[in-house]
Amino acid sequence: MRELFRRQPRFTVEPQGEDSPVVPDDLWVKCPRCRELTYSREFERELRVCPRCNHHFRLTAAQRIAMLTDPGSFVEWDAGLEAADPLGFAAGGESYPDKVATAKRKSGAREALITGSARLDGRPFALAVAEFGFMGASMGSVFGEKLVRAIERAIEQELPLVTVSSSGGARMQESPFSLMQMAKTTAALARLGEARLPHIAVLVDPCYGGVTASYTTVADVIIAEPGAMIGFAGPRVIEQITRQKLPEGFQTAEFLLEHGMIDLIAPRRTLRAKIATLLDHYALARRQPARRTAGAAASAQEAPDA
Amino acid sequence: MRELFRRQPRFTVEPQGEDSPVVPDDLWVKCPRCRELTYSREFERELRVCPRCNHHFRLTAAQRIAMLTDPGSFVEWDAGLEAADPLGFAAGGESYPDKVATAKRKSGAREALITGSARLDGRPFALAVAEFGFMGASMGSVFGEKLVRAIERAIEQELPLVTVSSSGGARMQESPFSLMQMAKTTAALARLGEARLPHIAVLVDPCYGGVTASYTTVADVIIAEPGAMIGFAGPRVIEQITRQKLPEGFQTAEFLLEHGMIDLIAPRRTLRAKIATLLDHYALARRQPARRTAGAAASAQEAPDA
Amino acid sequence: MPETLSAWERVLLARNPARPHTQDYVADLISGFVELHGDRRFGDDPALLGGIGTFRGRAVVVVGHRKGSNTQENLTHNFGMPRPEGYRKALRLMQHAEKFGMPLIAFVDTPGAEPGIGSEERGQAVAIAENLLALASLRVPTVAVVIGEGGSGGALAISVADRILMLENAIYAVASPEACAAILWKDATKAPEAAATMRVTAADLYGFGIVDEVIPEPVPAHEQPTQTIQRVGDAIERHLSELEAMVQDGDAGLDALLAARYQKYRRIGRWVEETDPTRHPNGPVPSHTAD
Amino acid sequence: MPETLSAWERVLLARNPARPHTQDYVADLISGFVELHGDRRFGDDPALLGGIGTFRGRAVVVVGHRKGSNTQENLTHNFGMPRPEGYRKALRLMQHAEKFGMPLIAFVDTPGAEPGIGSEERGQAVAIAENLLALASLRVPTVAVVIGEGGSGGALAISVADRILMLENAIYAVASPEACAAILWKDATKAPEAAATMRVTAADLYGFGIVDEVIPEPVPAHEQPTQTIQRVGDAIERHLSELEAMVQDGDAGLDALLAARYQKYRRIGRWVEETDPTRHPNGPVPSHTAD
Ligand SMILES: [Zn+2]
Ligand SMILES: [Zn+2]
Repeated sequence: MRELFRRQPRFTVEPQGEDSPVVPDDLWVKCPRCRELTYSREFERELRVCPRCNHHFRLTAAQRIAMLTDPGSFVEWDAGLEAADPLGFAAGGESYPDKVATAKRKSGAREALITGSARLDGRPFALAVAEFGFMGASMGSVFGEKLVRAIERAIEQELPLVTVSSSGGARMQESPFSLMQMAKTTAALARLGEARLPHIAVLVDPCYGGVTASYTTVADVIIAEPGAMIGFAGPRVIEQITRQKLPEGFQTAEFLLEHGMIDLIAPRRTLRAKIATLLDHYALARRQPARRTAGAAASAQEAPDA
Repeated sequence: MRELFRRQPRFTVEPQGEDSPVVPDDLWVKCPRCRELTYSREFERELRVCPRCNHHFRLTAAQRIAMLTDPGSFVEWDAGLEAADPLGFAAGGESYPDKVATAKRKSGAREALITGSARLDGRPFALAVAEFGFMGASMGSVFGEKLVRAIERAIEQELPLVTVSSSGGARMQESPFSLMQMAKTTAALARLGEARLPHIAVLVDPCYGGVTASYTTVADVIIAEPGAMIGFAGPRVIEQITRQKLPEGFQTAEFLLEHGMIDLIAPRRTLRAKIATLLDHYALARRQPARRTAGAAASAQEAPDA
Repeated sequence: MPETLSAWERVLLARNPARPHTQDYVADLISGFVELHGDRRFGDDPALLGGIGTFRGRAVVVVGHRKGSNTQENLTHNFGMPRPEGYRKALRLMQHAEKFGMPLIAFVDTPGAEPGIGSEERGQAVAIAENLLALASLRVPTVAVVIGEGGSGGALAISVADRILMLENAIYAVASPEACAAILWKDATKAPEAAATMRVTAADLYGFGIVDEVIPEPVPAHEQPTQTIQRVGDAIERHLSELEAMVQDGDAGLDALLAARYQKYRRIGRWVEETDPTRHPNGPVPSHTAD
Repeated sequence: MPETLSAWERVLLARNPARPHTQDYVADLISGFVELHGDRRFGDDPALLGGIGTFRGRAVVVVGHRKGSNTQENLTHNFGMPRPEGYRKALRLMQHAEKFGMPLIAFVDTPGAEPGIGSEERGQAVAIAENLLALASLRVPTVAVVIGEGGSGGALAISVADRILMLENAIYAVASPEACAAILWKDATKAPEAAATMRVTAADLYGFGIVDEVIPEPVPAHEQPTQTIQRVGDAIERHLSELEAMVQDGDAGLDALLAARYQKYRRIGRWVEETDPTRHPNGPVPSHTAD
């Protein structure tokens, strides 16, 4: 599986943004936390986790997909959706379309969420991965629409859903539309739940705002990567407003686990196997006699619009 | 309504136990909290609440029933149920049947729960009232069976349920049977809920143990009297085990309200009117179009055993 | 009310402390109101008011953000910013509404969910998310009215509904104009510009198809509180009656109601879509919404 | 195992720290176990273990009290005494079981729910009560096994089930023998007498019709942990298979399962009943149970 990480050319994009590893001569990577150098081949073999201090570097959506799917199995859905400019938004001399164009160029992605179907060691599933490099993976209309379409396809094709989420917050440039994506995506998940298909949410660094307060935290299983920062309000906002010093480790994955907010923390090298195990359990349950055959939930599924 | 309190001869029993008001010459009542004397006629008019400090004296089940029902409307159910001695229990030279006989003589009640149908300013409802004077209203087999029969009759006759609960804890003399009444009564309430009939629970001083951890706290509305002590474990047990000083006001109704555990505190003189208002809302809702006509809940009701 | 009020002027009106608040609507519109407290888990949040009562002949559940009218009251009620226990109280009451077939009326008036250490510790995010999930499939008619500030996820957590109404001078946005200005202009004093740019007014939201009706304020609400409240009551009654007509036949009607609610949110969003990216990789494409 | 063991001797065996605990059963009986943490509200209680995995060919949800095998472990796991967040984690997992049609297996081994200031503040009572309510109508087969101490409401909160099994040397009681002795004899050292009087053993509970099967311990569990665990696994499998057969046809079968579960608890209790109190006010009457 480690080899997969380098094998899919379409999804090998260099990491972008503030967390990008410094690679002095393309052979060594310097860890921003422990300052140790790691030989770049080892760094890739370790799935971009510092072998010294376990710091999990941020990954691009493409790297995530490579890491969690069988080679060549990922079939992208709705790749053609791109941001509109419903508010005619401009700030500081830059229009929203300009900002989107810059984001596309920098990230190599067309929007902040990539969705599709894939296989994990043969197991079929639906996958949605946020691209933090695209405007901080803020949840705009395209993010919401692509996720909802993916959920609807998962229901149609009876696929379990895995989401990998990261977000800096709202897409200010689509203000009310951005806000409503929280309701829209969560409503779609209510239907996934009525169809009794599982949603496994993976939260990776950083995950804040509307994404945390909507589809991710009502998942059936919530997994976080070690050290990931996860919360509703950002730490600087809280510090400014409350004028209190934040507790040690505040909003880390470990803090959330202790406070009962996530199911487990999975180091990156165990994540794929953990998801595979979970998918097996849900697939097995689907064939069991105690599965409700009908009832209120099922009848709602058959409503006129469905 | 205040007059009712004296009018039903069958249910005018003097309060018993540690909270009994001291009545020096049958004309004055001394409040154990503020030490003030109140003329006994005023004391009764105030429904046994100290007009000086608002201390709510404990009432007998008979007094509760008088306070919450229209005169002559209360029809008792299952009055003939009495404790058996399933364990052949004896401790300190006294058998369980001896203890029950003493409790009957002292309290004038045949068991720790009285159930029946009644009217509240004309509104029909089912009522279950604990008698603290009978072995501290511990929940034995009779308590559980009478409550479950009352719930089943409420379902059959489509009556809302009001319970008035007080308890010192488990009926040790029926150890495993006592424990299982928690499950039995709560299971019956699950059916009441499926029938979408409301359960209004009134918690009065003191209310501890199995009663608090079962049917009372899953009520649709939980009302407590001011100053009532309510909890799972008793304060002395907690103090002994944790060796910590208990916070001021710990386990009072006011403490529970602050901690989100009850819906409201109703001073005794407002309780009847508050329940009447709530019953009106639920009765009105029962005729509304949004009432589910069928579904999973209803189909469970029609199961073979029902 | 002159059409010419700027977005920022409306923001200030929406925040006017003399404007009628949830408790005023409850006092005038709900008879026999019984406030129900607590989340049964941790606390009772004074920033979120809830209970049951009768609204024009029907038993209803009401929830709403509770702001104060002066500083002391605002401190008591945390400026209408709920903590997780507030959202969990609301969730409990939503489930109560569903159990007893009582329509849900929500009054929205909050700067947002409280940002704080305790709120994060107790799961502000998941508390909001669970309400969004519950509201999406609550089997009872639901009407939300934005009466003042509709601030972000903290407003949304009680306002996913069959119908969303907005007072003319209410606002609804993904973040406060101040926060938006601080992020985009690095200058919070640019809030007036941000308010205009973010399109936060009732007219904007109605134009986007997010809000179902704008309730006019011929004069600002705080100058005619009684009339405003009655006008809001009339609008709620009209929408509730329509929804009740849909569910007359019980479960089938409720299924249809839920399907319509889903489609209402399903449609929200604007994007550009290449119908066949292999053929037109860079070609011009029309702007879409789903409806 | 000699029939002649006293109730108190069994109490001591039930509490033996070397006795296999929930985590040992999970390790030996559940494959691919994934522990799921947290109540999504306040915390993750180390006194209550839960997760999903495969038990002999079926996906199941497992919950159980988590005791330690030494003092350090016991401090970590609060001696197997859950706090409200533990019961709320269990509730979440029960709902997970129902959603996905996974049978629920519960391992019971607790002195009781934690008595403490924080536990009272966060609603120990309502946390237990909500579980009793949920378990009464959970639409999935449920099997509980008392493997050590079944202490009061803290045990009951995860053990209302279609089938309750008990190891021969496990105990189940409304209060600890020590507490009972302190209340009734005003002398906690009378615990051995109290244990006998309270009828806490598996044989007693089976005789009362409360427990469905006693799983023999030819030698005490801690002397043959592996064999004991397998014997418990065999019993669970047998009961689960029976229950699964009942629900083969989906909803109708689940309705029947729930009806049977209700009757199982409905029957528990012993009382005396005057059939007509007006005619025989003081006459002798037979002892009854409902079945
Ligand atoms: Zn490092
Ligand atoms: Zn007094």
